[in-house]
Amino acid sequence: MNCISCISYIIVGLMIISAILAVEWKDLLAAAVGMAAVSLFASFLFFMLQAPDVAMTEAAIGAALSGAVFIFAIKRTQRYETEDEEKPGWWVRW
Amino acid sequence: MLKRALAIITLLIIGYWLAQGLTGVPFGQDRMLVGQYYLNNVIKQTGSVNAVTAIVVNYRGFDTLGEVTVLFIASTGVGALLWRRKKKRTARTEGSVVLTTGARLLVPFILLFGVYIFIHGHLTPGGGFPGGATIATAFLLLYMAFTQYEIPHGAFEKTEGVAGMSYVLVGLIGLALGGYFLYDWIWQQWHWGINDVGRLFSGGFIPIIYTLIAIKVGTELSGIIDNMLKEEVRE
Amino acid sequence: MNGQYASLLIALPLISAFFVPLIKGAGEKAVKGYLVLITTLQTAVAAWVFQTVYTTGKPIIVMAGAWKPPVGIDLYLGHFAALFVLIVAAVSFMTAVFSYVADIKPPADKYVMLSLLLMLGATGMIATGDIFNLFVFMEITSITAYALTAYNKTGEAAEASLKYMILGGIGSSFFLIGLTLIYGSLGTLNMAQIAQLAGSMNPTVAQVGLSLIIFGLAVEAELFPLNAWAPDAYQAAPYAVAVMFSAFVVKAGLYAMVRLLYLMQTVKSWHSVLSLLIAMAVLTVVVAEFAALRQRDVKRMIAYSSISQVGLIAFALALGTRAGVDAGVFHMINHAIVKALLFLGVGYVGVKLGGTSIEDFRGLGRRMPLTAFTLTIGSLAAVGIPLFNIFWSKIRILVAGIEAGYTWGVALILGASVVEAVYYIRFIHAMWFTGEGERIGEGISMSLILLFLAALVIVIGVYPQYAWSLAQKAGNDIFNVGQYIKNVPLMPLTGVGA
Amino acid sequence: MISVYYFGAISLVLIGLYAVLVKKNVLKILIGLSIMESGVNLLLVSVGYIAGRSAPILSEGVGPNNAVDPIPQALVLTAIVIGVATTALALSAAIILYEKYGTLNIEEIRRLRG
Repeated sequence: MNCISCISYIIVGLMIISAILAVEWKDLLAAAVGMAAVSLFASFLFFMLQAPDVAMTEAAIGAALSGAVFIFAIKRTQRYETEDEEKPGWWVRW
Repeated sequence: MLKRALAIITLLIIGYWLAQGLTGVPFGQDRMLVGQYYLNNVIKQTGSVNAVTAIVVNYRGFDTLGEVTVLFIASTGVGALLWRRKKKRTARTEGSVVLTTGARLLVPFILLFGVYIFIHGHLTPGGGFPGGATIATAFLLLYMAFTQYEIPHGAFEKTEGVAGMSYVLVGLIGLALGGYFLYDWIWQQWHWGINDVGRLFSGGFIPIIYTLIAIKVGTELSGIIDNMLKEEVRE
Repeated sequence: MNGQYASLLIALPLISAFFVPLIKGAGEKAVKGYLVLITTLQTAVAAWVFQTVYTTGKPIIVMAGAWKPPVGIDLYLGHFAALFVLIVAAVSFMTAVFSYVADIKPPADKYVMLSLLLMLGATGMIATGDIFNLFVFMEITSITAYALTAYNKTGEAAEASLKYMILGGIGSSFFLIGLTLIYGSLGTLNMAQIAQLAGSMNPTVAQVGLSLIIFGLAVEAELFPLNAWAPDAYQAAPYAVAVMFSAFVVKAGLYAMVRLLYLMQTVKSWHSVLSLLIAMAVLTVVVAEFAALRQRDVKRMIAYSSISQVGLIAFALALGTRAGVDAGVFHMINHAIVKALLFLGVGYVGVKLGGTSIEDFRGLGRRMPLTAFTLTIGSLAAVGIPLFNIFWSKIRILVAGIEAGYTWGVALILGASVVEAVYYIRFIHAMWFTGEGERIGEGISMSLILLFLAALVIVIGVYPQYAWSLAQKAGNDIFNVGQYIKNVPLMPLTGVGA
Repeated sequence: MISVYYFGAISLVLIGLYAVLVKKNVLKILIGLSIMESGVNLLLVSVGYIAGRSAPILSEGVGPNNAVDPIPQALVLTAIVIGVATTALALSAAIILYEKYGTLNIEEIRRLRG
C-alpha cells in the first residue's frame, strides 16, 4: 500500500463518517454542514480520480451553494428535528 | 426500532446486489470506446485542449442545453413557488466589521476569478458552471454582509433570458450555416484560431457558449438565493 | 426542407421560454396568448415531421453539431416519436387554450415558461436517441412537473410536490446507477450502439443495470410501488397541468422504459426483467382500480383510473410480443385522447363551479349540458364499451396477453375493469339523474375542443382501421430493434470495449 | 474485493437511502437525497478512471493514450447541476409546507386524502 492509496482510504473514511453524522445529527444546521463536508470530501476524491473539472464544480456548487441554500431554508423553517416514535414511509403510502 | 432494523437489512441487500453488479465493471481498467475517439480527435475537431470541456459544450452540446434548461426551471420554479405580492428582506443585524470589510474587498476579486474560470474553460479545468457558481458566491457574500443589499431583479431576469436565447441562437446559426443544430461554425467553417490551439483565442464557439452559460448560471443562482432570503411582508 | 430542421422541435420551445422574461411586462393576457401562439407553432412543426416520416416511411435522424452517432447525440424521429411528438404538441395547445380561458394564479409568466418546458421535456424524452440525454430530458420533465404540481402554493400542493420530488429523486439516482453500469461495461451511451453490443454484456451487470433503469423510470411511468405521488399530484396540481401529466408525461416515461427494455433484448437475463415489469403492471391496475372506487373527488377518481390504464399499457408493452407492443401503443393513443377529454372537462367544470367533488357534478346535465355530454362519452369510452375507441385497444391487449400465456394477468385485469365500470357509471348517474341547477354559459373555444376530442373518441371507435395502422407502424418502430440499429448511421469505432 | 472508491460511493448511496426511508423531517430527507446524489456521482467518475493515467487535458505531455475516460466526467458535471436544481426547488416547496402547516414532520403532514 503506497501513500496515495492510503490518503484515499482516509478520505473515504472521513466522507462516510460525515455522511453518517449528517444523517444522525438532530440539529439540522449541523446536518447541512455535514452534508457540505460530504461534498467537499467527494470533491477531493474526484481530484484523486483525475477529474479536476468535476472537483471544481462539486466544490463550488455541491459544497458551497447547495449548503448555503439549505441553510437559508433552515433559517426560514425550524432548526431542530423533533423525533418521536418511528413511523417512516410517508411517501409510499396511498 | 424494528422498522429501523428492517430498513438497514433492506439496504444491505440492495448494497450487496449493487456490489454484485459492480464486480462486472472492475475498477481502473481501460474500457473506453467512444471516449478513446474523443481523446484522439478532440484537438483537431474542436480546438479545445480540455477534452471534458469539448465533450460538454461541443460533442454533447445537447445535454448542456438541457442542463442549462434545468437550472432555468429551478430558478423559475423557486420564483413561482416563493412568489408573494410584496416581499422584503427581513434580516436585522448587519454583518460584523470583518464580514463587511472583507466583502467590500473581496467581491471584485471573486468576480474576476469567476470570469477567469469560465473564459479559460477550454484550456484549464473549470468552465461555465463553476465560473457561474463563483460569480453567484460573490452575490451571496454581499447578501450576508449587508442587510439592505438586493440584486437588481428585473435586469437579472432579462439577462438570464437573453443569455439563454443567445445560446439557442448560436445553435440555430449553426443550423442555418452548416445544416446542423449546434454546429460549431466558428471552428469548422471559419477556421478561426486554428493556429492558436492551447491559447485563449481558440476552441471555436466554446468560449462564447461558456460565457453565456456562466452569465446564465450566475444570474440564476443569485436569483435563487435572493428568492430564498426574502419573506413576505404584510402591510 | 432539410430533415435537420426537425431540431426546431427542441429549439422552438426553448427559445420561446427564454423569451418570456422579456415580455412579462405586457400583462397576463398577452403572456397567455403567447403560450397559445407558441404551442400552435410547435404543433405545426410536429405535424410537418409527422407527415414527412409517415409519407417517406423513413425516420428523421437529427444529429446535433454534425457529429455522427455515437460521437454526438442524435434525435431519432421514427414512426413512434413522430406520432407522439404530434400528440404532445396538440395536447399542449389544448391546455394552452384552457389556461387562456381559466384563471391562473400569479405569476402567470412563470406558469407559461414552465408549461413550455414541460412540453419540451416530454418531446425530448420521446425523440432522443442517447441514454444520458434521455436522463437530462427526464429531469427537465420531472423538475418542471414538480414545480407545476406545487404551483397553486397551497399546503396540499406543496405536500404532493414534495412527495413527487422524493420519489423522483430516488428514481433518478437509480437510473443514473443503472446507466453507470451499462456505460461501464459497454463504453457507449448511444442507444443503437447499446442495442448492438448488448449481447456481449455480462448477464449480471445487464440484469442489475436494466432493473435499476426500469425502477428509476417507473416513478415517471406511475407503476405500482413508486406511484404514490401520482394521485396527490393530479389532485393538487392546476387543472391544465393534470391534463398534461395524464396525456403525455406518463407516456414519455412509459415509452422511455419500453424503448430501453426492447433495446436490451439480446441480454441473457432479459426475461426475468420482463416478468418483474408484468408483476408491477398488474399490481398497478388492481390497486388503482380499487382505490378509485372509494374516491369522492372526481379529479382524484379519474387520476386513479388513469393510473390503472397506464398499468394496462405497461402490461401490454411488457408482454414481449409484437401483438402486445402494437396493442399497447394503440392504447397509449386512445388513453391520451380520452384522458385529455376527461381532465379538460372536469377542469372546466372545476373552473366554472369552483370545485370537483362529486357533489359539484350533480345536475351537471342541466347546468352544463355540452360538458356533461362530452364527459359522458369520455367515461363510457374509459369503461371500454364497444363503439368507443378504448374498446378496440383493450380487447387487443387482452388477446395478446392470453396469446403470450399470461392468463392470470388477463383475469385480474378483467376483474378490475368491472370495478372501473361501477365507479364510472356512478359518475354518469350523478351527472344526469340527480340534482338540479341553473344553466351556466359554456365558452365557445373550450366547447369546440371538448367536442373535437369526443368526436375523435367516436370516430376511432367506429373506424379503428386508420388509428390501428398508425399504432402498428409505431409499435414496429419499438419492437423491431434490428431496423432501429440499421436506421441510425453509426460511425464505426475501434476500442477496447468493442 | 471491490475498490475503495466503489465502496465509498455505494456507502453514500445507502446512507442517503437510509435517511430517506427512516427519517421523518422533510429537510433531513432532502439531505439524504443530496448525499445519495454525491454517491452516484462518485460512482460514475470512478467507473471512468483508468489506473496510472492522468486528467484528460491534453497539454504538457498528456497524450490521447495516457488520459482517463472524459465522458463520465462530462456526465457528472451535468448531474451535479441537476442535483442542485432539484434541491433548491425541493427546499422552496418545504418552505411553503412549513408556512402552511407549521411543521416539517411528515407524520403531521397528511392532509391529502381521497
